[in-house]
Amino acid sequence: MRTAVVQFPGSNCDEDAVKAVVSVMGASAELVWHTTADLSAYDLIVIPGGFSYGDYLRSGAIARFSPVMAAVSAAAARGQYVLGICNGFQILTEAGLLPGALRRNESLQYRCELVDLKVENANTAFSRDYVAGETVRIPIAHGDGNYYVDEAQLAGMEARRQIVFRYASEYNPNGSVADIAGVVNESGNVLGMMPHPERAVHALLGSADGARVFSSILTSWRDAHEHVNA
Amino acid sequence: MKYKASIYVTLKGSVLDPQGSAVSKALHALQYEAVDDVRVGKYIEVRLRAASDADAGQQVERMCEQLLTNPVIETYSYTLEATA
Amino acid sequence: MKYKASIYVTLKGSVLDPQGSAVSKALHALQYEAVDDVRVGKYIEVRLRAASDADAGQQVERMCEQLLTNPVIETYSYTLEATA
Amino acid sequence: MNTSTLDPSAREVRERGIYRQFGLTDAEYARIVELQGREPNYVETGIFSVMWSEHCSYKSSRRLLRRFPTSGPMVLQGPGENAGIVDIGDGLAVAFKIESHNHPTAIEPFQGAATGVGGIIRDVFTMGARPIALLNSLRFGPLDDAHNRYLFGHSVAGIGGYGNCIGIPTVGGEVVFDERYTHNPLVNAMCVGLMRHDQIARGAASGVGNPVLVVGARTGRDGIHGATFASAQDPGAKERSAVQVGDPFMEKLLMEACLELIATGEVVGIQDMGAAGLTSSSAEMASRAGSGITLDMARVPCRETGMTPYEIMLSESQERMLVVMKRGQEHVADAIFDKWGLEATVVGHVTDDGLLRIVEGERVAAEIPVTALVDEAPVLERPSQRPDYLDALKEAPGDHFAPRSRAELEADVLALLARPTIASKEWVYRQYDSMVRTETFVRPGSDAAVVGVPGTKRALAMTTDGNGRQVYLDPYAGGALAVAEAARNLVCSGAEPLAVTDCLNYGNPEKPETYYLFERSVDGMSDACRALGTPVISGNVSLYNETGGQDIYPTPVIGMVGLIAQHEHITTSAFAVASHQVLMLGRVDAPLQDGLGGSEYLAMKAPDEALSWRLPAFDLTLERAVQSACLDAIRAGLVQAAHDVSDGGLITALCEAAIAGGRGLAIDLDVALGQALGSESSRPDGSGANTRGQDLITRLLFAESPSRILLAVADADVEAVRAIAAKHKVPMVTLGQVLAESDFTVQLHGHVALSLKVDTMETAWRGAISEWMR
Ligand SMILES: Nc1ncnc2c1ncn2[C@@H]1O[C@H](COP(=O)(O)OP(=O)(O)O)[C@@H](O)[C@H]1O
Ligand SMILES: [Mg+2]
Repeated sequence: MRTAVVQFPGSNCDEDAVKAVVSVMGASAELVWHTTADLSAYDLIVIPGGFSYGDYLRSGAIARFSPVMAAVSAAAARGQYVLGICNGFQILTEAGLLPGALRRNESLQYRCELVDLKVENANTAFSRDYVAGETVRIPIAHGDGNYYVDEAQLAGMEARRQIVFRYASEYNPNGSVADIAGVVNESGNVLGMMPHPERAVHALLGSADGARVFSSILTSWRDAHEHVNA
Repeated sequence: MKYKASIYVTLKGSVLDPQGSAVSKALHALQYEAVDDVRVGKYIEVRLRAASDADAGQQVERMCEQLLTNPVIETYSYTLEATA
Repeated sequence: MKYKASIYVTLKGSVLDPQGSAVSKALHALQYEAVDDVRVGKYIEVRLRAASDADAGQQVERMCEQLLTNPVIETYSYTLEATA
Repeated sequence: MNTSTLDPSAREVRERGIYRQFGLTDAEYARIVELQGREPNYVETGIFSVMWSEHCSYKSSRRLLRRFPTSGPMVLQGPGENAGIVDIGDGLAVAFKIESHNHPTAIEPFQGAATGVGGIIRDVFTMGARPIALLNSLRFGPLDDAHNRYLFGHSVAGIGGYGNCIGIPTVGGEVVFDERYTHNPLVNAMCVGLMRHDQIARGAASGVGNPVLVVGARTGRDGIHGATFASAQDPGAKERSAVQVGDPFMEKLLMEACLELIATGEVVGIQDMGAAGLTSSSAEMASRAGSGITLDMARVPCRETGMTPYEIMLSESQERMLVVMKRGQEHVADAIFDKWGLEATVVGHVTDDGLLRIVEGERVAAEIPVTALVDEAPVLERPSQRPDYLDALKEAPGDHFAPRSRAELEADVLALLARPTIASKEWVYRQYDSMVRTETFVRPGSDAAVVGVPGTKRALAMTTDGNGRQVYLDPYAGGALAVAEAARNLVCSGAEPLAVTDCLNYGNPEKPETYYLFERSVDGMSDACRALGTPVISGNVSLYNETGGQDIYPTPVIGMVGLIAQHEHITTSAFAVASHQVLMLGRVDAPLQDGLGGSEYLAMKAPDEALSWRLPAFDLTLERAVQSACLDAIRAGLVQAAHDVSDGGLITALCEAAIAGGRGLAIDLDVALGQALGSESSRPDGSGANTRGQDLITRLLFAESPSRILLAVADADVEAVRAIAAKHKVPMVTLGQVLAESDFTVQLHGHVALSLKVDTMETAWRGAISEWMR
């Protein structure tokens, strides 16, 4: 399985994503610069966290016009896995690959802490190694994580089971609509989440609960592959 | 011709504006009791060259829709001023 | 009387505006070659009650100086509109 | 010598006394004329004025700084460079430094604090080190004042805004609130970087003909005379243009580009442009190499049009670096900076004439011997006088502060925990990304932060500590205590302290009493650094911290880094395992003699008298022994958790340990005192015991006697810890036990003196600052 981690000017969780992929999936991961125009060689594309273009104007607004984003859209259309974490999630919504938008946190403050997440849908390619309804601890670190969709759209997303993670234990750290922490696109191959699974991959980091996002992807990829090979 | 476009970007009416509420609260705490409501948005000043007023307006609208605003949550308005 | 004050806060001319430069660069990358300069600031809409235009203006200026801007790095201007 | 037609002439500089507006004295001006052999022109006067300012020349402090121990077997780079460097074995090294941004923060707290962080990060990557962690040390006036809340809230947001964006975790720090810092906040920022020995870069401009490049942001008219302003007596009234806006995004790109450039081996010297921008960076680089530099102002990329050489040389625009490349290798810089979307521009070259020569095209705008700017900068012998109040301080205060009943005592404990200085700083550090880089093994909230060294089993512990009130009450002991506390925090985390960076924040050094406090506290810090084997490798001085004639407390802040040999040694302050014993290394009975002098409890109960009592006694030998015993016990695998006793005394340390572990504690002071004093002390009988008992418990719980560490140890390991304590000749007592339930009780004289739920204490402690900041 081949993974690309996209680097925009201002990305800062790129190396962390590589480390997590390597340690959890036992596979290699390559950093690709935002000028890359072709991502067809990869099975998984990670859009990492950070402050692409300083998050100036709006988080993700400028990055979505980077040359690499056309390649990301093409990859998503082809069914390759795309995982957007934090700033990556913001970029994917700006690019229209995921519904909704991320606003300033309701507290108007940046928040970095371990939070409890409820796994809402354990049937996606990104969450199959979790148990539906279980609570996991994964850190957040963002100033603009306040997810917004209007009511009609929310109803549709709920019906299509596009909500993968919600903030649990009655603590919503940013004001997100319906406590949404992570969503998947309609075809199920693009996930965006504000919490950082790559920061929770071994006990020394305070939690290993994020590892299963990566292991889920690996399992999904293997399944698909065995299918092809069979 | 040269123009100055003044662009005002605000959250849509239906979208909660926590920054506006915070400023409003702070103003009340400072005894500005006559303040009823505050909304906070962005003010973007773009200086550009254009063939005509219409051309300038078109350019500004295009850049607003493409980059300067996120239509999911924001709206905008602008004024245009010929500067030379 | 009721008023709507539209307040534009920008960084002083000599002060670095990293956000403005980033937006300007992004517009150039999107082929808006006619853009010469961009500055990004805040737009604050305050609805308030006041006895007169002059009173409203005074209130707005006071709140700008006290809370809404830091005169060390920012300047502001505003327009006032009677709404009722 | 030509000058720009717009600038005043050299004669006007003299006749109109323009040099005085720049902060130069008549004597200094006369000395400059002598060194130059003529009257300096306007540009030269400006350059001298910033280079000879307090901020750049350290004229009031240089003599004192020589007293610090600065060498040791691990020191690869001591003070004098952009940051100090210590060896951590295996060809790896850490670079670190702390810096103040107090004055800009007072005027524009968000940007002032943010650019402080930006500056210290540049100091570290300039050395070739990859920044891996940030810390800070903050002082504000009390939160019941709206302006103090504004300064505090915006400073924290600014620190977070910069560090979060650039992707360096902010892992620790401290915050203290006191009247003395009202309108004169302190913001000290520290950065720690990691490197291989062969990556060390330095700030020397050697090699005649080598090109000199300005890289990074364009130069604008920001902060001209910021360096002078930092030393001015009334920052508020001074030139307000001296506040800059930071661009952390630009700095992120600059950092990556510079590290990539240094790794090519084609860099001769590199230095960040901090205070006094191009002026100090070029003069210092030439000075270190004994060379000269010629700079062409016409080639410096400017953000604004029509900038004069004077403005370009004095601009403090952020996110810029000065680089000397090997001749002919300019293209290497071009290619790297182009990838990162940045500019690298050749603006001059290295010469062998020892002159800093500023030209604008053909025209020479300034020409000054580098030695005159750097080596000849004034060094002042400031008069020093012991303040009278020090000799009027009294012995330990008597009974009249003691709470009269158990209910009152419990209320006091909750009130103390809710004092912003004592309360949880979560409101602050949850605004900082403390986890990016995924090496943060102990996040803010314990005694020290712990950050892993990638690819090894080792980790670095780091902390910042200082207590201005203690230094005020006893400058020598207070200085030593700051060093001791920092080391103690590292030891409690399982680390061997390595070295110190210090930020010396004081009032007006022209007052002999202030200068005395400065001098004596430097002596105290120096002796403690010697005793604990932690040399000073870098630091910063901030003077003239006063408002309306009132100085801040003398506030030296110690930043310290230690090495944890193995991940297994990482220890936190969370007493988390029920049935473990609570032990104390050090003297549980010390407060009986020491009393409450200097304590936060006294500041709460008797604010008007709090400064009239002497500090507890401090014994460096005992301190060292306690720390060694603690570290030995941790390394022997005997310690579940460790926490030192500091601000707020024993009760605060116990509460913090209980809250962090989510466990109750049953503390029995009878047993502890019995062990400490032998049989005669425990259980004084019957009548009057109540009053005496209340006084006793007040001292035991709230006194801030130093050199004490709490340990959580499994039953089976207690004797082994006792043996280690005995080996180090350190007293050790059993204080009680960790409980499965959340009851927190303290027993004295056979009675329950205090009983609270851990939840209740936690609410008071955790919620206090957010409550103020709502
Ligand atoms: N300004 C700050 N930034 C980050 N962390 C902080 C800050 N202030 C306090 N902390 C963290 O809160 C915890 C408690 O701080 P403090 O009471 O100063 O500890 P100690 O008394 O052990 O030095 C520490 O982990 C410290 O790093
Ligand atoms: Mg401590």
